[in-house]
Amino acid sequence: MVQPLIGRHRQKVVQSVDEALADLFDGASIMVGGFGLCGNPEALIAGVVRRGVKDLTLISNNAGNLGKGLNAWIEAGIVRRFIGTYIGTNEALHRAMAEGRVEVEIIPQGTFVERMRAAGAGIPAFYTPTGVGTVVAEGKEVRVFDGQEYLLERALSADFALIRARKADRFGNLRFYRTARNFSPIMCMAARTTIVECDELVELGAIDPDDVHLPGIFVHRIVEVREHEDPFEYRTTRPRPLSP
Amino acid sequence: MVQPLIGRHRQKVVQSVDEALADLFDGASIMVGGFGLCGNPEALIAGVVRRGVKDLTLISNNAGNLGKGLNAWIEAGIVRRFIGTYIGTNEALHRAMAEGRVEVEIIPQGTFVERMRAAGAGIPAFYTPTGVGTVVAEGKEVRVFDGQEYLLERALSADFALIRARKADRFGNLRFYRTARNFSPIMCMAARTTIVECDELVELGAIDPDDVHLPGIFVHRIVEVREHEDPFEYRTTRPRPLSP
Amino acid sequence: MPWSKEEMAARAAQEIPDGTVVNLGIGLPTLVADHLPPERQVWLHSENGLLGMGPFPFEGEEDSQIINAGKQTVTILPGGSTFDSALSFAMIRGRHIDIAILGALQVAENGDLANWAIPGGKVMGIGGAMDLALGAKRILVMTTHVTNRGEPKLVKRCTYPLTAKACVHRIITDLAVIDVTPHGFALVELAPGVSIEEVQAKTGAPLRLSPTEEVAFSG
Amino acid sequence: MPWSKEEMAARAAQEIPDGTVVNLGIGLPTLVADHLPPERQVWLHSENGLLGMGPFPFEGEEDSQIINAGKQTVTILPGGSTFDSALSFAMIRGRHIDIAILGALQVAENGDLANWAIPGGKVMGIGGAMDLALGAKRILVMTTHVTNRGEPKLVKRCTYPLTAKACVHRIITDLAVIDVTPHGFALVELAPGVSIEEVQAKTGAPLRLSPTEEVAFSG
Repeated sequence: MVQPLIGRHRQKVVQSVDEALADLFDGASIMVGGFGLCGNPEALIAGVVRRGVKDLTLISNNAGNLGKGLNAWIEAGIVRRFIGTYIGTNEALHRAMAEGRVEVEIIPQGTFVERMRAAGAGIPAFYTPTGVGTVVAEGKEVRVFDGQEYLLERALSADFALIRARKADRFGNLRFYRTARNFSPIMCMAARTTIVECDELVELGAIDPDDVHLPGIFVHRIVEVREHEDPFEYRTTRPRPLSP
Repeated sequence: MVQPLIGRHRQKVVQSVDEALADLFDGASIMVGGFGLCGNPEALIAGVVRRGVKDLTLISNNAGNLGKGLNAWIEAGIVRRFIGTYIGTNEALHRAMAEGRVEVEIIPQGTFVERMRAAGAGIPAFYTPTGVGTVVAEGKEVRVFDGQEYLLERALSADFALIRARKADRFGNLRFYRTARNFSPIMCMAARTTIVECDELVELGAIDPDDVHLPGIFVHRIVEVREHEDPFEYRTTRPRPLSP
Repeated sequence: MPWSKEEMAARAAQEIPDGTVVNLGIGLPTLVADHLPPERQVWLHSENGLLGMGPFPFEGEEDSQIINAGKQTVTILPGGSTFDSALSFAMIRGRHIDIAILGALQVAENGDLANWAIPGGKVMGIGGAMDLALGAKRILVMTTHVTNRGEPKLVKRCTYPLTAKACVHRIITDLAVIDVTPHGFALVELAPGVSIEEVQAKTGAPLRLSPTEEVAFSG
Repeated sequence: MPWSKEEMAARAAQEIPDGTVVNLGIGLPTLVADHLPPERQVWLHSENGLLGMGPFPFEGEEDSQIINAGKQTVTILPGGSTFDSALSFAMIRGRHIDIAILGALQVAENGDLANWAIPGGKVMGIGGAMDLALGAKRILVMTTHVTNRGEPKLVKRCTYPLTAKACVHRIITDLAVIDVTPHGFALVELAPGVSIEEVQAKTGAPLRLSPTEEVAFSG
């Protein structure tokens, strides 16, 4: 009789960021959750720089901004290729591109997240209307369905996903908070190894079954990190009305 | 200047099932939520029979069982075509098939729900590994990606979706309960008109933004129905341990 | 006198019916939110995963985890919801958004839109622009009528990289409101004191003056 | 003596390592749950949208809204979650399920599985069978070794409609445990008192007796 091995869902909680990142390797592709600086796994991002890996392919919407977030990877020179949707005022990335240090692939945001969802869902390719007749269509198959043109897009996977969650239990069931959710649950599905940095580790059962945002089946490793900067990118406010 | 019309999100709550179903028509395609008898919109199902439409295409996982749920449509003779995944012990449907009253199309369950999700997400077609080398592949394009064969599957939409939810607010934000969720949120996305039967209509804001299972953008009409049978299909139990 | 940015925003707000879901692009279109009358029920969608976006927070109530697609702090109205980006773009690409108001670098008379890259300029990225231009049922563009260097932004054919083909329905500039019709640009309305001649002179394609003679494009 | 259904279930339970996600098919495989030792942490997935399925409820605690894919009332363990069918099949098709235990009508020596339709019989439907057979990383089959009419279920080529091609890794019958290898069926274990000759006689394809000589199929 075959002696059963231990499955990957037995023990996911690790005690440190360094332990969580121990098996990263040079040349790895890494998805990182967050929309700009919102929803970043801050400790894991810092941990990767400390870890000393290089030639990474970074898959993330923005690659940081204002010197914060994933700008640290760009400035440390550990990113060889960036796949994302928007650069904007990301000066660190503009500099790295101009100096030829980072190769950049820009994808429409809906296609970006749908390609990751496809990877997680076992769909190798799908058709989308987005990008038809634009530079995005270059080199891609165009096909007509019901009289409209669509592009064939392939699934996008990665070696690792680094994800921030508000709450996690030890199986890896996750809760996100407000717009910090963004790409994170989808990246959890898409990566071969998903590493979660949670604000709070809770008991199994503390999250009601109906309130789990992302079931733990998609999570491989969990580290609790209580302190976060959660920086503002653009702090916009309105005047408070005077009390009568 | 163009005088703005009233958009469809202004007023969704209706006072009766009959009002909710007023624009149904003969020959309509209708998705109905539920896995077997679990999560059925019971009042809407009964309302459709009362409404007197016919030649319907029913898109639902099972089409009822034990004389309950969607068996009512089969027995009323208003279904011309059934698209679903499983018949099993559904005697009403077996009879209707044998007598040539209902045409049946059986689809693998994962493909069934993914085709509806595609329709809701603006994806006209996708590739899936499911069904390769089986009767499901007949007449379908087979394509190789990275050495593995996949089938091309098309999006599946419908004129209406009839959906049961546990809670709804007047915008149509929905909460489902336990395994009654199943196909329902996906069908909400896929249909041209989504009609929701909710157990409880709550105030806007009563559902926390992070706890909305299905945002109201996908919902067109809401009717509150407080009483439901929620029948058991197979009531299985285990013996209660004797108290020590 | 040309419309100011705020006047353009107020004019654009008139294009938004009660009971609709609207996505406001980054920049000029963001200003439209402040001009929606409170009794009008408009659900603002932000593609980073928020429906039911409210105004900027009061000072001291900012939450860095509640932002819009421009990464500005915002609030959530009662009935608002948050969700992942896959669902957010399912809403967009699946044609569930009623109206998107977008900025533009160029709009062609056939409705082609260019709004994400200037040839030879810094690559700023695409973000949600291509999905929105393609997916929303009705596309309004808000833009100055000409560039800083006085060149028309409404043109016969776009020379900048396209965002999407034949997607624009109506354009609100500082000088006029102009529809894209099967027969090209058609004037809908002039800013006060602006002449038809001025608008035509600053538009890089013929401008039809009797839009009512043609069937308007409709989403 | 052949294994009883419960003994087959107990034997199948030995195939499930600690810390795995497992989907148990309708019928025989459902019995496996009762044979998992409590200290072994196994997360049961039910394709109707439940992960972390518990045992049947105590009488009086049944909830018709908490069911498994066989429509039987079940319970949810701490750490369980409920979700829509699209996500449930993303788990399956996306190869996130470690093991699926399925019933069978026929298994071919190349691992082809037929388990959803008998030619000329009533159409019962496909349900989640094709997705599971294709998507789970390891497929175990639980079945009687022969049909009611004494015909082998383990065959050279399936004659019934296929569920999926070359998907089965291991078969647990009432007579034996048999692996599907690149060289065909290979005997792993016999039920007590059952002879190799009996198993070979009731198997419709050659049975290799030294599985260790071959490299086992691996998911």
